[in-house]
Amino acid sequence: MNNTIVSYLLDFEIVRNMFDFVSTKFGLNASGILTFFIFFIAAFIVVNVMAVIGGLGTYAERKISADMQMRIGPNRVGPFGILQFLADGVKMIMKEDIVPAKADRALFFVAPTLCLMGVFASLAVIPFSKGLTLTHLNVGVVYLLGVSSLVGIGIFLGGYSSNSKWSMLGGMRGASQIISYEIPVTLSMLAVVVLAGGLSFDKLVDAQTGWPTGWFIFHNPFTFIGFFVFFVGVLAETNRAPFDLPEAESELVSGYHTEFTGMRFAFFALAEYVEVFVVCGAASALFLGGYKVPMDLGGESILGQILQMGSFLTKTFLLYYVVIWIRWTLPRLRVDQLMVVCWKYLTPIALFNLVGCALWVYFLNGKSFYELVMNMAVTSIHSGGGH
Amino acid sequence: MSSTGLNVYMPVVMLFAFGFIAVAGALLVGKLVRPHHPTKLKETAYECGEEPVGSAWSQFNIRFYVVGLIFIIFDVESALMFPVAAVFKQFNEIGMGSIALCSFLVFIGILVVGIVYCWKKGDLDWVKSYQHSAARRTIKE
Amino acid sequence: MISLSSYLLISFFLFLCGILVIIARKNIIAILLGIELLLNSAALNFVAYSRYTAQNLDGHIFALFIIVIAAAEAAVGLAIVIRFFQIKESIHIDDASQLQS
Amino acid sequence: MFVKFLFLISTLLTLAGAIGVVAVKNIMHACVFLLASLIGVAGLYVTLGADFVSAVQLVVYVGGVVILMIFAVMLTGGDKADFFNKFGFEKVSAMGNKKTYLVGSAVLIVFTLSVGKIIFNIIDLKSSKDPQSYVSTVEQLGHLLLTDHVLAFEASSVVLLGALIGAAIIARPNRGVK
Repeated sequence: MNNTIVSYLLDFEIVRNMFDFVSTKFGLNASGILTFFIFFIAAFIVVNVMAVIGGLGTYAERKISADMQMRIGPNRVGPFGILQFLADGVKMIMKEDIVPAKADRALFFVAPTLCLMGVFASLAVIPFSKGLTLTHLNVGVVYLLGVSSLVGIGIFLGGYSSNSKWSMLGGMRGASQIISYEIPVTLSMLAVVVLAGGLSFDKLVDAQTGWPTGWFIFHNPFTFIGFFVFFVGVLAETNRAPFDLPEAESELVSGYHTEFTGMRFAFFALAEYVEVFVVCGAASALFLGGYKVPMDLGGESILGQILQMGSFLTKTFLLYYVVIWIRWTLPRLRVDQLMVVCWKYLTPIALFNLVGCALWVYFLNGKSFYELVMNMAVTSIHSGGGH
Repeated sequence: MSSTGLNVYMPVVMLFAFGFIAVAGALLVGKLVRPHHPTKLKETAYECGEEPVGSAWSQFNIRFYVVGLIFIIFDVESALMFPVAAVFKQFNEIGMGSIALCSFLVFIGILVVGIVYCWKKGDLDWVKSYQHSAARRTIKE
Repeated sequence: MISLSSYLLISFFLFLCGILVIIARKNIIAILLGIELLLNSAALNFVAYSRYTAQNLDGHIFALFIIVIAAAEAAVGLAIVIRFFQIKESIHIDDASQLQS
Repeated sequence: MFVKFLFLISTLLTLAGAIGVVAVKNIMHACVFLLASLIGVAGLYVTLGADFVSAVQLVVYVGGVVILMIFAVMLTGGDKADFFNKFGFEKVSAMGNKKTYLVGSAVLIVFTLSVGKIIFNIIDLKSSKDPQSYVSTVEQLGHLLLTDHVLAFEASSVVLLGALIGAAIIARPNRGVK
């Protein structure tokens, strides 16, 4: 039913032998337990790698911003200061944990937990490669939308539970911004789903090709606009500049995490940086060909999987760089402009794209723009030869 | 022997559990190493050095609600559109594309009517235009 | 083995909690929370019957439409609550005793 | 095996959330408990093989309804007196009567027995064979929505349009207050 890392590994003789060995040795049907262990190890690795990527994200942000402002940035801890995030982590865990006297103590714990749970759970469907993904759920895209909306509730509760005016304003703004921008994002995803004919990420990626001509972004004019709508939407959903109104330093001190100290603050920051990775991964899987490599090198073997993973991570980190670049380039929007951009520009454009994609599939049988041009060129050459 | 059935949801449960354990564990471990000297001043909410006046849990403007309201309607509609969109290509291939396209377009059309109504009535504006018009009317009178 | 009756029992319990919230709470928003519980228990019943007795997915369709109705109900209900609060400065259910204000 | 684990954990989440909604005083906490209950119901849908319904439950309830409820709580002012609502037993006229307690405890005993029996049945590890397989429901649901239930599909969009317009009209602030 679904492709998972376990079903991929079971294609190998050695893993099957291991399953058989354990089953015969212990008498009972051990496939469930082995499945559990494989999933557990894989999930553990993914979570830890993501935590490191989130930490490196803070380092990259500081380094790139320093580069753009002709500064040096962190350079003391480790080579080029690359271990800065570990030092930050140690500092965070040594900090005193201050809970405001008037705060709602239960929700003060629940808020960062919800944020982190939502972000981690969305990692389950990120398609690193065809085989080495945790699971390709067959409701992949809808699942991703569902669990990532937990982050919105976490941010709101973070603002609410602090009982501070800055936090409350930031939380309220954050929640309304996140839910508003979910609409254009969802509609852009729907356009891609119409073209690919499936909801799971492996179907969505397999409908594309390795060469850029087969990517969904260049599939037709509607998806080309749709990609930018999607990208702007996810920028706003992850509270990145120019949409960082919930944590606008100049007006709201620090927004919804003003009162959070130590590890609680660290989890909010970690959730934000991992979420940026998640949405960049989703963008590259939906529009930029995901894990597809241009030529078939190895295919199902481990080497081919690692190549696929490299392809996916390259696209994702390029988008990550663009996100950071945008943050240090563009000024922040005003709150009324934010809503106008969402409801009066992005949503109608996304609806138009959706209708356009449906019509494209209906009239042109879902052929990409490149294929149509090539077909026309071939037929014109043939007819030209006839003269 | 393959991982069919519900085992595919195992990582989901695990990742939820990891999210919870990370926060709870780090706070518990941190308890051993971090200082804890609460003072009354430290525990007040930060308001740029001023004494906080009143509670922050006050009444908010209605426009947050209007945004949420339009959002939830759109959210439900797009959630219903997902299965239809997933089989749209399939329907087109077996020659029933016109039926699928018609019902899809009607569905989106009704959705568009809603957004056009809200746009015309000014519900999508953050600074409400009818507040301006009401103010203008009172000035005129 | 998980049987149909276990799902029905959970659904019954959800329904019970929803009814309890509706009859015992005085905050209108809390009553709306109770209604959400009721609708969820009904949808759960539909899906459970669809899996255990019927061989088709009509129960799932029903559950989807129940979710749609629940969202519409929440939107309209909360709009009424907010309007009521603007008029009466209260969200106490006993204050909503007049048809006209 | 995993099905049972998922079922137990979802049941626990659902029931704990529902009890929390009933018992807790603070309305914001009640919203969070409702969130837990709804996530639990989504897990129960998964154990029933209804993957798409479960995902929609997450998207609509977690992302939509709960946020809307929280907004409504904030709109009506967080620190009002009836923000903390008491559990109004005095509203029920039969409360405090001896007969009521008798009937209630009898119902409770029956209820506990049946719950115990079902939990006992579940943790019986021997019969781990599942009779029905789990298949993807998305394509089938799409087919149903476009063939058998196409009228309901379109009607639901009209219902939502009505809800949108109605709620926007009701919630809109007064223009010229007389």
